[in-house]
Amino acid sequence: MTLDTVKHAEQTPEAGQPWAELGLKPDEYERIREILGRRPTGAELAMYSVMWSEHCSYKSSKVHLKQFGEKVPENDAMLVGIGENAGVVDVGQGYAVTFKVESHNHPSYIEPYQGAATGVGGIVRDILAMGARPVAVVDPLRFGAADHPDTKRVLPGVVAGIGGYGNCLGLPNIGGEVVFDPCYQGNPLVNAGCIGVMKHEDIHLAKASGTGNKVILYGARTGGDGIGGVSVLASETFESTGPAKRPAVQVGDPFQEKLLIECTLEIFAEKLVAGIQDLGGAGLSCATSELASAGSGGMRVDLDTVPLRDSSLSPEEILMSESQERMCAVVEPDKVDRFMEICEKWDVIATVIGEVTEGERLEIFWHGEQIVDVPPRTVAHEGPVYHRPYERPSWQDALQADDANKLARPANSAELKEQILKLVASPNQASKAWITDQYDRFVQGNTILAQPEDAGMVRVDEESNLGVAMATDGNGRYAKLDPYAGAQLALAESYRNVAASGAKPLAISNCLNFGSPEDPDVMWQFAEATRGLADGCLALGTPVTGGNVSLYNQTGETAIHPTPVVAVLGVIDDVTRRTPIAFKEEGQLLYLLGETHEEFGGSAWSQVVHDHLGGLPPKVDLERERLLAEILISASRDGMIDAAHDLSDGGLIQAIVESCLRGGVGARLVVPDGLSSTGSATGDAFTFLLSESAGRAVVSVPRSEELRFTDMCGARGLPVTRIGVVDGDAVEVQGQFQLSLEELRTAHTGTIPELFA
Amino acid sequence: MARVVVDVMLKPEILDPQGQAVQRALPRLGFQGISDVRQGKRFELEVDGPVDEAALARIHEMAETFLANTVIEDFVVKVEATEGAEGADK
Amino acid sequence: MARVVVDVMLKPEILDPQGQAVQRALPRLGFQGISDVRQGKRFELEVDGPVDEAALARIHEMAETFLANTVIEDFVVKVEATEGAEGADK
Amino acid sequence: MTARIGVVTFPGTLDDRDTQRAVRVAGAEAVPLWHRDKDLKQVDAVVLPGGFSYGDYLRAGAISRFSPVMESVIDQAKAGMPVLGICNGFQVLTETHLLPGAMLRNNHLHFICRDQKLRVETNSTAWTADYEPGQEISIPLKNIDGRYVADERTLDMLEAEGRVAFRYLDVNPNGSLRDIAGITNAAGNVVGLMPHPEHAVEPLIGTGRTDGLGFFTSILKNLVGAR
Ligand SMILES: Nc1ncnc2c1ncn2[C@@H]1O[C@H](COP(=O)(O)OP(=O)(O)O)[C@@H](O)[C@H]1O
Ligand SMILES: [Mg+2]
Repeated sequence: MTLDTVKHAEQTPEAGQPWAELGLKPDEYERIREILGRRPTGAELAMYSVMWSEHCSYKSSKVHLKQFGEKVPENDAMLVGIGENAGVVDVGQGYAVTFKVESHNHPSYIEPYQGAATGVGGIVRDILAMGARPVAVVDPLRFGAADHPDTKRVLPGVVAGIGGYGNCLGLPNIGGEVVFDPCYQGNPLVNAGCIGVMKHEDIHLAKASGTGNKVILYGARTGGDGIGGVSVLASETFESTGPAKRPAVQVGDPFQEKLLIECTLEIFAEKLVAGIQDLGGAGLSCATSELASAGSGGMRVDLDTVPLRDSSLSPEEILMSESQERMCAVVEPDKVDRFMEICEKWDVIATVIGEVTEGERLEIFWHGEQIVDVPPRTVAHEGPVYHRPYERPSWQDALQADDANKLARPANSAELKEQILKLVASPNQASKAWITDQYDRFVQGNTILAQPEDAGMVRVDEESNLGVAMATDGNGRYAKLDPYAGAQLALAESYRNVAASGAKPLAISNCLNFGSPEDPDVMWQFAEATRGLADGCLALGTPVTGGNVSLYNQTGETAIHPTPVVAVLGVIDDVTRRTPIAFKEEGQLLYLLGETHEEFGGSAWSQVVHDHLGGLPPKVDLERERLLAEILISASRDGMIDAAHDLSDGGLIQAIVESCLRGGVGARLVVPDGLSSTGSATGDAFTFLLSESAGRAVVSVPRSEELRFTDMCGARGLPVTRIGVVDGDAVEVQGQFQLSLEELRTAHTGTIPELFA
Repeated sequence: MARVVVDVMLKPEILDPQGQAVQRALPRLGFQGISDVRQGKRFELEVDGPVDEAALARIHEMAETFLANTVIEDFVVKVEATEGAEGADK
Repeated sequence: MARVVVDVMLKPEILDPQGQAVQRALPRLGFQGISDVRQGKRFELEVDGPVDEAALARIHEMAETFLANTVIEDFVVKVEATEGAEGADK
Repeated sequence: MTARIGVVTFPGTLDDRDTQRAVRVAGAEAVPLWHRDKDLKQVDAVVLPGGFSYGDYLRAGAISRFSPVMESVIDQAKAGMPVLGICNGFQVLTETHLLPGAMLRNNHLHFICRDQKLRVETNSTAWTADYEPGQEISIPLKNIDGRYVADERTLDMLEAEGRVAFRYLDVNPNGSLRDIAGITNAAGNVVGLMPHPEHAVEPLIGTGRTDGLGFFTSILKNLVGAR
């Protein structure tokens, strides 16, 4: 086959090209021809097609994501915003933190272990590329029904993959989620997040500047795996995976990545790079075009110098390969030798593949012949933008009218007790320890809080005890009922979790998992969710620093529940003040913060007891969330509370059970007066224990602090109700029932191992 | 009774970090002249009853659906008579 | 060039939970009649030059000191000519 | 002058910086050692920390064993220098045959991370002098290849010579024979165990207990006392 050079393309303007097979639309192909003033070469076509895919170009989501940059709250913590590999925030004392969440949904369904493993690998490189040492990972996960046979294939593989990769990198796993719902049966969600820490002056950006600077590719050799991975990530079906025979999934090598991390950090420490970019989706196409596009000059790359694992690869394939564990750096010529020495020290292969040039073009050569000559911005940053039609689904009203508050409630105390036992044992509410125990949470020796705490927390500075916390949350059931509110509830919950741990929420990242953007129903969900999230961030004062969109999450015609996942990052000046969830001291008083209303739409109770999804999700009050967070943080700082647990799915009783089991001590609860209790034989107790009203937390207060604490709440106008006392070895609700800790522990911890061990 | 062996190897185009690590270590240990190492899995199955076409077909299916993930792996099924088994087979 | 295969299996007296896990899963997947499964490792070595006695002796030593831990594992070395290799060897 | 304790970094080592911190918390000087250097920089003792050296490819510890630094460590250990292998370090020590037996995949086949209760069976090693024999401690355990195996004769010998240094209590987390969590060589200078004392030296961090500090204070006393 003859090489399709730029010259050849000029001479053969009418040659047929497989643009459609590569996922381009006719008008997109036309636009490429317009940009270039000729037909693209094969290599150019490969680059454009992969960079203009949904996954890389955000062509369907861009118009909505814009709000995150427009509705920016006052917040002086933001150092680097949306548009870079990951956002960066100031956490004080000269430290900066970068964090981000990404999806690896489709590959994890095809090859659960490797799909999930390489998901972790990818997000860690994003964080590394900002100049930071990765210090922790989180993994929000969603699977099909817990008892579905295929879940037995997918979940253990995904969990082993996340652990296998993250553990081998030496990154403590400090949080995440595991949610089961039949809507994820053919389309599990594997989101992975990473946090990195650096000093302000170490922030690095992905740009190529300085004519004559060298472009160095380092890390693993380039192979044929993962070609078409990008297309599968965002393609319309699993079948269209680019060139045949090249598998769509990649195999990760965490050992190589660990070397890459240490090597890169040493390179940063000696200030050897002018710009740096990780290789992820779209491989070299993405890295070279993004570096060149963001920088001031052009770039020339000699593609035949790329070290290969498979010598049969064509230039197009090399450009598209998603081989893992690679990075691309821009280095001043007089620093190249030292750069190479450090790579050699860490057994990392490094090769100069090109240089920054004067012009404004990205030029790629293959054995001296030019195969790419493009304006890099048109590849990387000026891809197509779609205004996809969207419309409130015709079924939305009926869904909301199907009020969960009208479902049959327990007829008596015995039934209430039975339903609660069933709830805490249900797969979504059960302990996830069997899963999280497969993750190293101790490595690096800085872990303050990890699963099953409200937020993960790591120490940043050994001297000052500065720390950061993170929680990730999302509730697809709420979002299905009302995507605007659902996104805000995800934000509120994550924010509340961070505050409950004692840390001050600073900023957020997100991973927006939705169905096909070509379905106006889905597009409406997406539009509503992004609007809700942007408005919510404005109200809470937490800017969006970056994120990720995953579309086409559906099986056939059926989309998953809209699932915006929100990661909130918080900072704590002194980690010794952190608040754990465990009730420990008998005699301490339990207070419920916030107000409880009858809110069962989308609740865990409605799912577990009635297999029902309908009505409206809990009401959102972000002002209240803000106040609650302030109280939780002040109380932790001033030593007024010994434990705090936020209330979310499963309501109060779920939180009480978790805190009791964590501390190994029981609680006696009294149902307060004045809760609404329409038509319930168990009176207020049912709503008290199982409603999922937002903006609430339960705290354990030492008797000596009671007055100070309630005065503070009173003075600031936060409703606070004394609901009981830490005591004994059972959870007792006076006048209703008693459940021994043993009984609860068996129910709560038995479910997941029974299903998957 | 007979033994059937299923060898599962990563497809040639798939990265094999384990094999690579072994290969890179060899020269340091003083072993030269090995240009590539791939590491895979070997399953030894003890089969009750005769290993006839039907049995092999079943094992083939088992390898395809369970022992290997054909997205990334290839496999080979081989019959390996165990001692004393030959007589029993005939 | 030729291929030499080294099969490494846990000694029979050592518990093989991986093999057991496979075996336990088989009936659930509808595969009956497999009375035992052992899982081991297969190394495929591409050898430069002729695979003569000397080469095999070296590979044997490599297997004994490196590829297998003989405290817990047994190994077997086999020559497996690759396509086109036979001619070159002679 | 305080004791100098070397901490080896192999490619893929994870707990080297944590181990250095633990050494410092105990009051000794931590000296980083690099796998390619034979030079042990005149340290008084060496810790082989946890992690996945060489990715744990082939077998945990199998490739690291052949590194230049290990040549010196093996020589010195035979000459009596205290060596502690934690987790991956323990795996390296069995692969070098400084300690008998071998480590295999956990019987449940999963990585396991938990707060693990142990009994310190002997305080007559260089690394356990600060514990009472029979003392129960809790320190983090985290590994996937933590199942200790050896043949019956070896196990009997270890028991008879009092060389089982640590035993799992409450739960045997990985199927290790005779609940063995760690062992020592006959001289008591080389000790290996799967759980991680270096992750239990500061209150608040990890499990919030400091039960692992004794390893590092033991060696410090041992070395400074010997001067
Ligand atoms: N949901 C989102 N909200 C905010 N920013 C987003 C979102 N999705 C993507 N972005 C931003 O768009 C940029 C490109 O995203 P992505 O392609 O995922 O990055 P990368 O190329 O590093 O994988 C990043 O800066 C990312 O933070
Ligand atoms: Mg990136």
